[in-house]
Formats: sequence, C-alpha cells, structure tokens
Amino acid sequence: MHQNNNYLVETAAQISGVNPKSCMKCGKCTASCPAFDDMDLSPHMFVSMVEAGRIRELMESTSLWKCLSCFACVERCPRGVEPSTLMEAVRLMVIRKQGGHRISADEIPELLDKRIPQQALTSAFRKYSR
Amino acid sequence: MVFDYYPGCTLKTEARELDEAGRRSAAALGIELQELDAWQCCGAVYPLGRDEIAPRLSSVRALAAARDHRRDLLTLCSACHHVIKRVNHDIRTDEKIRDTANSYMEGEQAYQGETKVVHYLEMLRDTLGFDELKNRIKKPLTGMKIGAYYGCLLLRPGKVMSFDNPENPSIMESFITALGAEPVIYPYRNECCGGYITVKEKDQAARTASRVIDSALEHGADCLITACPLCLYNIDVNGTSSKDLPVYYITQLLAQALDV
Amino acid sequence: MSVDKQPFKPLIAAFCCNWCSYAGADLAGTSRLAYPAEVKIIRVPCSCRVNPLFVLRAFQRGADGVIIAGCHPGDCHYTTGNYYARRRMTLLFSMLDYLGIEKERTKLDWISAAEGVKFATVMNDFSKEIHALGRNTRFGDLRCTTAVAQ
Amino acid sequence: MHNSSCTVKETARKILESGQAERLLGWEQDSSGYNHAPAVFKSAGELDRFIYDRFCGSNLSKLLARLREAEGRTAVLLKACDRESFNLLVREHRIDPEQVHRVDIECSGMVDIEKLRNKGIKGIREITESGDELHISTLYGEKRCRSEEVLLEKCLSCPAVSSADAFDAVGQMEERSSLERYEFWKEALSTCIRCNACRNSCPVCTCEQCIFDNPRSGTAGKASADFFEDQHFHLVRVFHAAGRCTDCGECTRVCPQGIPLYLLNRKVIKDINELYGELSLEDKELGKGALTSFSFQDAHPDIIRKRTGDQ
Amino acid sequence: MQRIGVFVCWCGSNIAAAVDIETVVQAMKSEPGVVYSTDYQYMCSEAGQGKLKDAVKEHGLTGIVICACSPRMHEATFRNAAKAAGVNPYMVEIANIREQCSWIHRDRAEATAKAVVLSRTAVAKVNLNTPLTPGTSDVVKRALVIGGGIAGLQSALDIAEAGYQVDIVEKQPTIGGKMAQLDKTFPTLDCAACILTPKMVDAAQHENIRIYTYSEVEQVSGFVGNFSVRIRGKARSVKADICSGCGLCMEKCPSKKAKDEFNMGLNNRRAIYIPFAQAIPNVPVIDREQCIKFKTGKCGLCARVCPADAVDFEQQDSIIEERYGAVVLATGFHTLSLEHYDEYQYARQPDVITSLELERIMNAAGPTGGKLLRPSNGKAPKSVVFVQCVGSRDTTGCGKTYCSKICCMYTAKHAMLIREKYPEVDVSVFYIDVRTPGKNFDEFYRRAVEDYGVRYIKGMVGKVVPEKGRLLVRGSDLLDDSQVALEADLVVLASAVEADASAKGLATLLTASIDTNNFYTEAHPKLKPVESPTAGVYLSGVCQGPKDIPETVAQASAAAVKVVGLLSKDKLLSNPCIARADELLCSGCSNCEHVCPYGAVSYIEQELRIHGRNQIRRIAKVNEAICQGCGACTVVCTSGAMDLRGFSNSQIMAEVDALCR
Repeated sequence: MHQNNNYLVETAAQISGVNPKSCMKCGKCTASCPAFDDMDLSPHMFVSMVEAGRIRELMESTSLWKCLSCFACVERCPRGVEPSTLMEAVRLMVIRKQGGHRISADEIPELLDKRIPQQALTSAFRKYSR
Repeated sequence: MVFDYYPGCTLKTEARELDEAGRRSAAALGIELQELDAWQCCGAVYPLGRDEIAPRLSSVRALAAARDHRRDLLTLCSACHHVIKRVNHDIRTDEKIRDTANSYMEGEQAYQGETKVVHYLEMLRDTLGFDELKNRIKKPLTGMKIGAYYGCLLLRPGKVMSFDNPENPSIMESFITALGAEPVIYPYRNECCGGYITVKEKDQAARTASRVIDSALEHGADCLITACPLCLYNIDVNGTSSKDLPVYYITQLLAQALDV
Repeated sequence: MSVDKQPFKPLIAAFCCNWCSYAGADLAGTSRLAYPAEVKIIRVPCSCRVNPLFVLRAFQRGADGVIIAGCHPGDCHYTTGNYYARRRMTLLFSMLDYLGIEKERTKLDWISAAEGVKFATVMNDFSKEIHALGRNTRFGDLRCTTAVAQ
Repeated sequence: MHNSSCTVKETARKILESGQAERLLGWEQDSSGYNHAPAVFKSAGELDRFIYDRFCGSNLSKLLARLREAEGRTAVLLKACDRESFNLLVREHRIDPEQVHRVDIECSGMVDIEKLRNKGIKGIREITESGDELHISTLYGEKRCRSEEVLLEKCLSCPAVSSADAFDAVGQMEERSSLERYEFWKEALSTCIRCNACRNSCPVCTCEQCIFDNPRSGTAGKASADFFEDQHFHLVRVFHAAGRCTDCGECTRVCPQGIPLYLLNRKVIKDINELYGELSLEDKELGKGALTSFSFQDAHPDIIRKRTGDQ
Repeated sequence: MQRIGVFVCWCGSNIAAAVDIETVVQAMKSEPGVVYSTDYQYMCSEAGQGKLKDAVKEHGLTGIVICACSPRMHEATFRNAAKAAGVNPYMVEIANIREQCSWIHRDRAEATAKAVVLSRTAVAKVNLNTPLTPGTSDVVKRALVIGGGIAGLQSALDIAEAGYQVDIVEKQPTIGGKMAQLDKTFPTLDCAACILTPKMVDAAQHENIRIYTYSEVEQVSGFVGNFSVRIRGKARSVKADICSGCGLCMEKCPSKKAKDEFNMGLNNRRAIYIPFAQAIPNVPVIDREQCIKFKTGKCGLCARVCPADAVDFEQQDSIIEERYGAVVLATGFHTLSLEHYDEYQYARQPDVITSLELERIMNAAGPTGGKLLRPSNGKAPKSVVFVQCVGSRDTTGCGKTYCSKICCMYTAKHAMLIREKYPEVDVSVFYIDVRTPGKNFDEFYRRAVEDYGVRYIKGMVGKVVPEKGRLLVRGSDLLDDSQVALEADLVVLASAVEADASAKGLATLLTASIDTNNFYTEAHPKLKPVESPTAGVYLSGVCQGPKDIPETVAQASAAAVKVVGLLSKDKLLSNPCIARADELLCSGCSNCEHVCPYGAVSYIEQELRIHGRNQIRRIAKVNEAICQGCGACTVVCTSGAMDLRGFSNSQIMAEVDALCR
C-alpha cells in the first residue's frame, strides 16, 4: 500500500466523491448520530480530520466499525457533505488492505442465532470485508 | 397493473412471510407481481464507494430487465428497495458509473436509468390508492394502535429515495389508517434500529433498538410494523425494553385485513 | 512586414469589452506584464457588441487568431450582455470548427478589470497556441493576405 | 396521397367560394410535372391549375410575408414542415396572423425527382401509393420503390414520414477530422455560384434588405472570387438563421448545385439542442429563440475546444 | 472626407523610451484623412491641449487621434479640449500606445510597429466617426416607493422632506411592514412600535406623501425620469373616506376562524379586521375568502352595525395611473417556510416556533398579552432552546446559501429579554458561529452570556423529540465533543430571511435584475449599492439583501438622496453612444427587443416611402433615455438595421481592416 499521505486523501475523495471542505463545522451530523456513544471520533471530527489529511489516524479509528450507515447525517447536513459516505470510504481503504478484514468465516457460527436474517450477514460481510 | 417484482434473498428465507403475505395481498388487490427470472442478491447494503461497480451490477441487471419488459420494478424489502433505487439514481446521474456498469452488461441496449423503482407501499399509495385499499378491506383492524417503524433505508437520503418526507413521513400512517387501525406517531420511527451492527456489536444494537421501542411504547403503540427483515429482527430480538412490543411486516397485517 | 523567410509572426485580434477586459489589459500594462506584440486590441462596449461578422472579417484580412474577452458571467456592466456573447460565440466557434477551421484559432475568455495577470496569461497562452498552429490557411482571403506579403 | 390531394383541392375551392379568403396560396402544375411552383389563386375558377401531389415541396409560408400589403385575407396551405416556418414568421411579425386563413394539410412526404431518376425511373406518368410503397406508372411500365428512399432531404427530418435520424449525417461529419471536414466543405462550397436561391427560398431570410445586397454593410459581395467568400456567405447565412431555422429544407431543395446545405443548418440545430436544450416556457411565450435568450448555466465556448477528434 | 490631426504623446519617457515616436508621426501622415501629424512630450498638459486647439484652428481639423495612454485615463480630457476648440467631442479617438504597447513590449522595433498599427486603427475609426450629441429628456418630479415597511417609509419621508412628491404602494392593508411585528429592537432594546409608529404617522400626514395600501404595482413602462405605472388598489369592501375606524364591525363579525397574519397565525382574527391597533390607515378590510356574506350571501352584520354606513360589499378594485421620475424598491422579506426542516418538528409541535412568532408572543399587544406562554397549553415554560441558522447557510437546496445576518442579534435579544423578565427560565442557544459585526453588537451578545446567563452551545440540533409532554432537543456541543439532549418547553427557530415573493415579478416589470436568491442586484456591489442596474430604479432595505434596521434605514436614506438628486434635475443628459435602427432596413422582427437588457426597444407602426410607394411598417425605435449602448441588439439584427453610434459596424470593421492590414 502506498503510504504517501496525499495519496490517501485523494483516495478518500475519489471513493467517496465527497468534498470535506464544504463542511462549515456546524455539528449537525454529530447531533444526529445514533451511534455517537459508541464512537471514538464523532462524525464532525471525522470530516475535519479528512480535511486535515489525517487519514491514517482515521483508519485506526473504531468509529469506522460503529457507523450504522443510517444516513441521518447525510440527510441533515446543510452543506451536502455526507459524513457517513466519507466514513465508508475510509472503511473501504482499510478492508481493501491485506489483512484488513474485520470478519472471517470462522467467526460466523458463534455470531449466529436462529432467527438472524440473511440480510444481516450479507450486510455485515459487505461492511467488514472485501 | 403488472409489476416486475424483485423479492430479495431474505424474503426467500427468514422473511418468507413478508413475501408471501405481500403476494397474496397483491393478488387480492388485482395487482400482478411478475417475479424477475434469475434475480441476484442486491448486496443488502448500497455501495457508497463511487468506485464500487461490481456490487451495483445485480441491481442494474434487475433494472435493465424491467426496462426490457417496459414495467416498473416493485420491491418490498427496505434494503433491496434502497439499494436498487440508489443504484438507479447513480446510473441516471453519474456518467462514470453508468458507462462502467454498462460495459459489464450483456444485452444490446445500454441501461440509462429508464426504469422506475416502486416500493410496495408506493404501489398501494400511487397505483391502487389508499382510499381504494380501504374499500377492499374485509376485516378492519379496528382498535389496534400501530406504530409505523420506517427505519432508515426507505427514507434516506430523501432527495434520492423521494419516498416520503424523510423527517415527517406519512405513507405508513395512511396505510395503517386504511387498514382500519389507528396510527401512533412517535419520534423515533425514522431512527436506526442498529442494522447490520447486530452481527458483531450486540450491546450497541440493543441500545439503538430499545430507543425505538421505548419511544413507541411511550406514545402508546400496541405493536410496530416494518418493511425490513433486519429491522424486525433487531426490534424483536435485540430490544431490551421492559414491555414486550410485537413487530409485524406491513404485508402480514395487510393480508390479515384483506383476509387472504 | 515581409512574410518570406522570417519566423512565423502571427496576427491576433482581441476584442475587449470596455468595462472589464479592456481595463484588465490596462492593468496588465500598468503592472508591466508582457504579452506578445502580435496581440492587438479593439475596444468594444461589451462582449455582446462583437458581431460574428467582425470575427470573420478579421480572419479574412489575415488574422491567425481571434479572441473575445468580456466581463465574468454575472459581472457584465450591462447585466446580461456577456451571456448573449457566450451563446453566440459558442455557436460561431462550433460552426468554424465544423467547417474544418482549426478550433484553436478562436477563443473567448472572461477577464475582469482586476485581472491584469490573467489578461497577460490568457494572451500568452493563446499566442502560443496560434504559434503552434501556424499561419491561417484555411480561412483567409488570398486577395487580402497577398497584399500583406507585398 | 391521391385522396388527400382531392380533399385539399376541395378545401381550397370551398375557401375561395365562401369568401373566407380573398386569395389562396397553393401550388400550380409545373410544366415539368416534378416541381410544382407556388401560386396565388384568386377565385375558384383558377383552381384548374391547382395541384397537390408528391411534388409540392416548396414552402408557401414565406410568400405570405410578400403578400403582407395585399388587401383582405390570404389562405395558405401548410404542410407539417411548413408550419414551423409559419410560426416563426408570425413570431417575428413578418406575417399578421389576423390576415391569414391557415389551412393545415396532410403530407406523406414529398418526392425528390433526382432521387427517382437516380433509381432509373423515367417517363413518369402517375404516382400512386400503397403503404410505404410508391407505384409509379411510367412510359416504360409500372415501377415500384419504397417511398422513404426517394423523399426530399427535408422529409427525412419529418417524424411523420421518416424514421431516419436527421442528425446522423451531421454526427458523421463531426466524427471526421478537422482537415477532412475542411476538404469536404472546400469541395462542396466551392461549387456555389452565389445564385442566392437558398437565401431567396428561405422562410427566415426576410430582411427588408439582405446585408449581402447592401453596399453599406461592408459585407456585400456577389461573386465568389476567393474560397473565403463561399465560406463566409454560407457561414453568415447559417448564423443569421441560427435559433430560427426550422429545418424546412427549402435551401437544400432549391440549390441548383446540390450543396448539402442541410448539413450546416442541422449542425446549428443539433448544437442548440445539445448545448441549450428547450427554451424555458417563459422565453417561449416571449417569442425568444436560442440566440435571443440565455441561461446562467450555459456552457463556455471552450466546450468546442474540448471536443475530441484530430485537428 | 475628414481632416484628421494625429497627436503622438511621449508621456515623458513612458512611451518615448519604447516607441520611436518619429516613426509613428511619419507613418500617420500617409494614412487616409490625416492632414496633420505631430508629437508632444505631455499631450494631457495644458500646453499639450493648447497644441491640439491651435492645430484645429490652423488645419481646420474635423477629427482627432491622440496616441497616448489608455482612453480610460484621458479620453474625457481630450474630448473636452476638442469641444473647447470647436470640434465635436465624439470626433476624438485614442490609440492606447502606453498601457497596451510601450509598457509591455521591450523590443523597440516591435513596439514601434505595434504603435503604428494601433494609431492607424484609430485613424481608420475616426474617418467614420460622426458628431454625436447627448439627448435630453424631462424629469417627472414625483417618486414611487414600492413597499411601506421601515425601508419604504424612510425613503419616502426623506424624499418628501426634500420637497418632492412621493407615493407609497403597500400590498398589505396597512403600512408598517415587518418592523411593526417586532417587540423590541437590538442592541438598545427600545420598543419597535414606539419608534416605528411615529414614522408611520409622519408619512400619513406629510403633505408630499400619498399612501396606497392594499395595492400592488401592476404595470410599468417608461424610463428614468418618466415611468408610467399602473397601480391596482384591491377592494377593501370598506369605504376608506367615510369609515371612522370605530371597530364596531370587527366586534360583531361572526367569522372568527381566520389566522391572524399579524400575530403569525398564533391566534385568530375576524373576517373584517384591522391588522393592528396602530395600523395606517385605520380602516378595516374584509377578507373575502373568510367573510360569510361573500361565501354564502347571508350575514352582512358588519354593514348593519356600521354607524357610518361604510361597508360596501360591491366595492371594486380601483386602478391608479401615475407618472414617476424615480422608483424605490423596498419590498422587504419574509421568513423561510420550514417544510424542509421537519427534524425540528415545527409542523407537528405547537411549542416549536419561529423567532418572529416569539416576537408576537413577547409583545404586549400579541396573542398572549406579552406573557411568555407555551402555545400548546398556555403554561409558562421552564426552559427555552433557540436554534440558529435554520435554513441559512444551507447549500443542499432546502434552504438559503447565504447568512441571514440578523438572526444572531435577535436571538441574543430574545434570550436576554426572556432571562430579564423570567429569571427562573433556562435559556440555551445552539449556534454555528455568532456573528456580531455592528456598533455595540458584540457587547450586546456578550451581555446575554455574561450578565444574563444565557447558555451558548456551539453545535447544531439534529432532532427535536417530543417526550413526556416536553421537547427533548438533541444537539451537539462541539467544544466538548459531545452530544447533548436538553429538555425544553419552547424551541425557537431562527428561520432564514428570504426575499419577498413579489420581488421577482417587480424585477420583470421594472427590468431590474435579481440574483439567484431573488434579492435585487445593485448596479455595482461596492460603488453603487443603492442603485439598480436600471437607471432611475433604486433599492432600499432587505429587498437588496439581509440587513438589520439601522442598515435598512441608512440604505433607505441613501436611496432617497439618489432619488432627490435625480428629481432635482429638469433634464437628463444621456450617453450618445447608443443604438439606432435604420428604419428602411428594419423588418420589425423583435429580436433586438428580446435581448435588450433595459427594455429600451419598442415598436411603432410607421409609414415609409419605399420604391415610390407608401408602406406601413413595424419599425424598432430605441428610447434614447433608456439605451445604455451595450450593442446586444446590433448583433441579433440580421439586416444590420440596428447599429450602435460611436461603435458602428462600419467603424469596427474599419478598425479590423486597419489592424490586420
């Protein structure tokens, strides 16, 4: 993996199609986030850090794995920034790396209960792995 | 009226009742659902990365098939609806995605976003009409106080889904009214149930689901309805509220009221 | 003004609107920002005053490139003149291109009264393009251009 | 077409007999039989000369502008393609619609005699049709051909009679290299003899005095001494019609040199369609055209430079 | 043939260092029309101008070319010199051989050659120049002010005080505008009505002011100095001249269901009503949509009880036609509808209100008599939460992209007033930025925080959640990087300011331009902020962009000064470099009219003698007082009938020829 920082910023921009510069730091995303309590970096921080080029820190962040992709932040952002799309971009950058998977087939059986819908597993695989 | 119908994976397994009740009800209402041949899983989550083409292809195939049949494409599962509608929007608005996706497609004519994606509820509202639905009800659910649980996927992003007002929706409430029951409006009806997070983060899922349940209970709901198997699962299994709150699929109550 | 055996010296006619681009050219001058002497300016009240006939006339009389410069969209002294100019010139340039006349020979740009640097840059760049293209042979009037050669 | 031909004549007769109009603009039998000329009919009695068949290509609407000064109402027969020019002339106040009795007539496409001849069909006596096939009775017996193959170029842009894409040829021209285009037009336009037929037949060319006829315009010029003059004349002609040309095809039809002028007109129309799309309803109501309106979002002319293709 | 004199200026060494002056002087001598060619160190000096005047006399010059600095520098100087010498000022052309030549080209030969080309281009143009004289037109000494809010009132009062007649047209039944709805004003907290109503009375009583309320401008024609305007006075259904304003009709009216617009719909009013106690005129109006008589034909109670017999159900709209020399646009604003912001529950929860609604609640004449009470249950709130930037600074298309400018200050005002009157109530404000540029503004805001204990939270609200009879306001605190959930009884939304809906239509009528937000565009953003691009039309107040009361009043007075300056003239001189149609060439196609940004082209039916016959033709006529000389019309004119004086087709072509020679 290329370790140049500009490259990381560009990749995040390309994958997400989002311009973090249009963020005006109002915090409506953080105000709306149902996963806030579980996150180490709040959505507005996440956007700010992309803008600041701190992608590597974000790739270590647990917020990546807590975002529900519920799009409340996307819906309410007055600047069209789409924080959750940015999170997804960074998440994809992590899972596309060698060993970046967050779930493996071995774990599955113990995560299952009888009623869990197929949709949940497919979603989880799409979110946690390549 | 004939629709091409895209059921989705979960409707063939865990959420069979969502599908079957939907088909029975549609038949009773004179709506023909023509299941697409050889549909593939939509991928369950919409690929947010602009560079993810492969996960969009199954949606594009379904959309192109419906285009070839000159029919609208009807979906029932919220997740499938979300994915297919958004991919359709991508095809219409993003030249790069359109061109790349089409380069993977067989068939003569490039898919340009011609198909209209319709949710079952939209079909009831726009094709049949809730007034007409009300006339067709055989066993009204009189006395039931039902909370509509929209979740995220049907509503957001509002501009792309253009399903209903994303912050103050009304389609399910009108549906409940048409069934003869009383809709209960509660503030968390459009907040997330926890979604896929349930697979690995049970605590987080429990908290999000419980918030929805508590809110519905506080506003006096007897039960919830949803169009999403994952929502149903999260509310039903992960909720840790004091009181029990049954959750049904929209089509279950519809079939019941239609007596089919 | 002999043509033969000399390096190609193009002729570029620049129609500049009085309020923005002509003032931008003045600012380039005041700031001593050089651009090639082959660029020669004709002052018009507004880019919308530039009749396609003038552009054709310039080519006929031996111009190798024609550029029209006006106020930025939204800044027109006459409010909307440059919007009309934009459409006219787009269609004119397209027709010239369609007739096989090199599309790089025509240009329209927005240069404000404050953009002396931009004026010089645009003219330098345009001149470079014309140098690269060489003499206008596809859309000149031999009767006029031979007069120059004499 | 035979049926509609009779009904058209009948309609003309009724109009003149009832006095709904003082005169009627129609077509009269041409001596050659293949290119009926526009004519004014002042009474029902004069209608013996009247004809409406597959060779009535000419567009009558422009003549209305010339009849502006005439007393009383003039009736005019308008084929689908002529109606747009009629509307333009009304919009530009060249025709007073109050003075016109407008009759929309059916047309299933006009035949280009050259195309018929090129198919080796000569000595034509009568043409009848069935479906999309023409039956031509000639001195040498009965001939048949598909009508779309012998239609006037203008008819190919008429959705009622042709399924061809009128812009195909323009698109192909755009695909060529700049030099190829230059050479194509050099060959095509050099044959121009400046007879002005294209201009004189054009329904949008209704200036009181054309700049090419006005010595004070600085643009006047009759002869084409240099190829520039040919380029110039046709560019200016097309540009003056830009946003107004209705693709009625008269210029191409009348050009004695067979210059494909439609390739120029349709190019402008194609550009306008692609770059600017439909006029806003407001602009339409005001009677504006593509060059008398704009949008804030219009493309910058650099869009032309960005086009692909070898230069 | 012209007799042209060419004067090549050295500009000290500015030109002479790079250009061989003598070569230019000599080259010009062989140009057509040139009878005299010379040079001088400083042409713009007294001596240089003297040289020009002498040469005119000596050589009988009819045209002059100055080869010197930019015409933007000294064109006026040389035109005046020519005029003094008896040559028409428009017979002067400048060749710009300094800014566009000597200053940018190092190579002397190259610069000299270019100077020759530029000079001969100017000569070629002068050969075709014609003497031009500015036109004049009369000025009607009456102004029209559209909008009777504080902006319109101030403009009208200032114009009237200067001694000119003014008419105010107001579409509401009363003047006063938005300011009349306000309770207190920042940063001094004086009562809005106390400072506004005296101005309303002044305007009503001023001998130079006529007020048309419940009226709208319907048609405008004409141009600077002479606009013809048609105003429609909507039928009040009450005869204003005999009504005494006793109010008996309102008391008896049985229709009580109409929303009271003045109180922002927080209570109801009758079908016959006066918007508020100090309304001017103090004459009721019947809301025909609500009136039982108009709806069913039965009732008429108001007419029966009216002691003056003033109620007139048959009353028709009245039409007023008047001429004006100048127009002031003061159409003001309204607040953004919040349909796209349902996360704040405005539509569902009565206790979520807008700031303007709070103004009415706080006002002693408002629906609660000035007591802070919850609209849902009439109880006193314990906690109030304000949300700023609702619909402002929004680029998603749901709201407005701009900052509404006044919200920070009025929110501080509201917060402070609540804390002052009800110290037991908690007040919090969610803000993105607090913007307080203005005299005593920041001090005011800091007082709210420091002296009144208003809690300012930097963050935004994501959702308002009704819970247990209260409102849970879920927001973020960015300085603490946390989510906050405040329990509130009242949530106040600072909804964005937007241009009044009438602005767009009026812009079309007056050919004034509006921006993408429907605010009127000023003629120049810095140097002509109260003029519209259309001569004779001026801008006052929020119709040009969001502003507070002091700014509005300042702009209103500025607009008034411009109007007074215009009306004080008897005649207007106009730029003679304007368009003109050759009537013999014009075919009346209207295309020039379509592109004219000023509406300067109209059409007349004119009898012309053509080829020995008289013909009536439709001919374009350019109004010389309106045309600004852009030339847009000349290019759409295919016959070349429309031409621009001073920049004619033949002049420009001659320049092209000379330049390319």
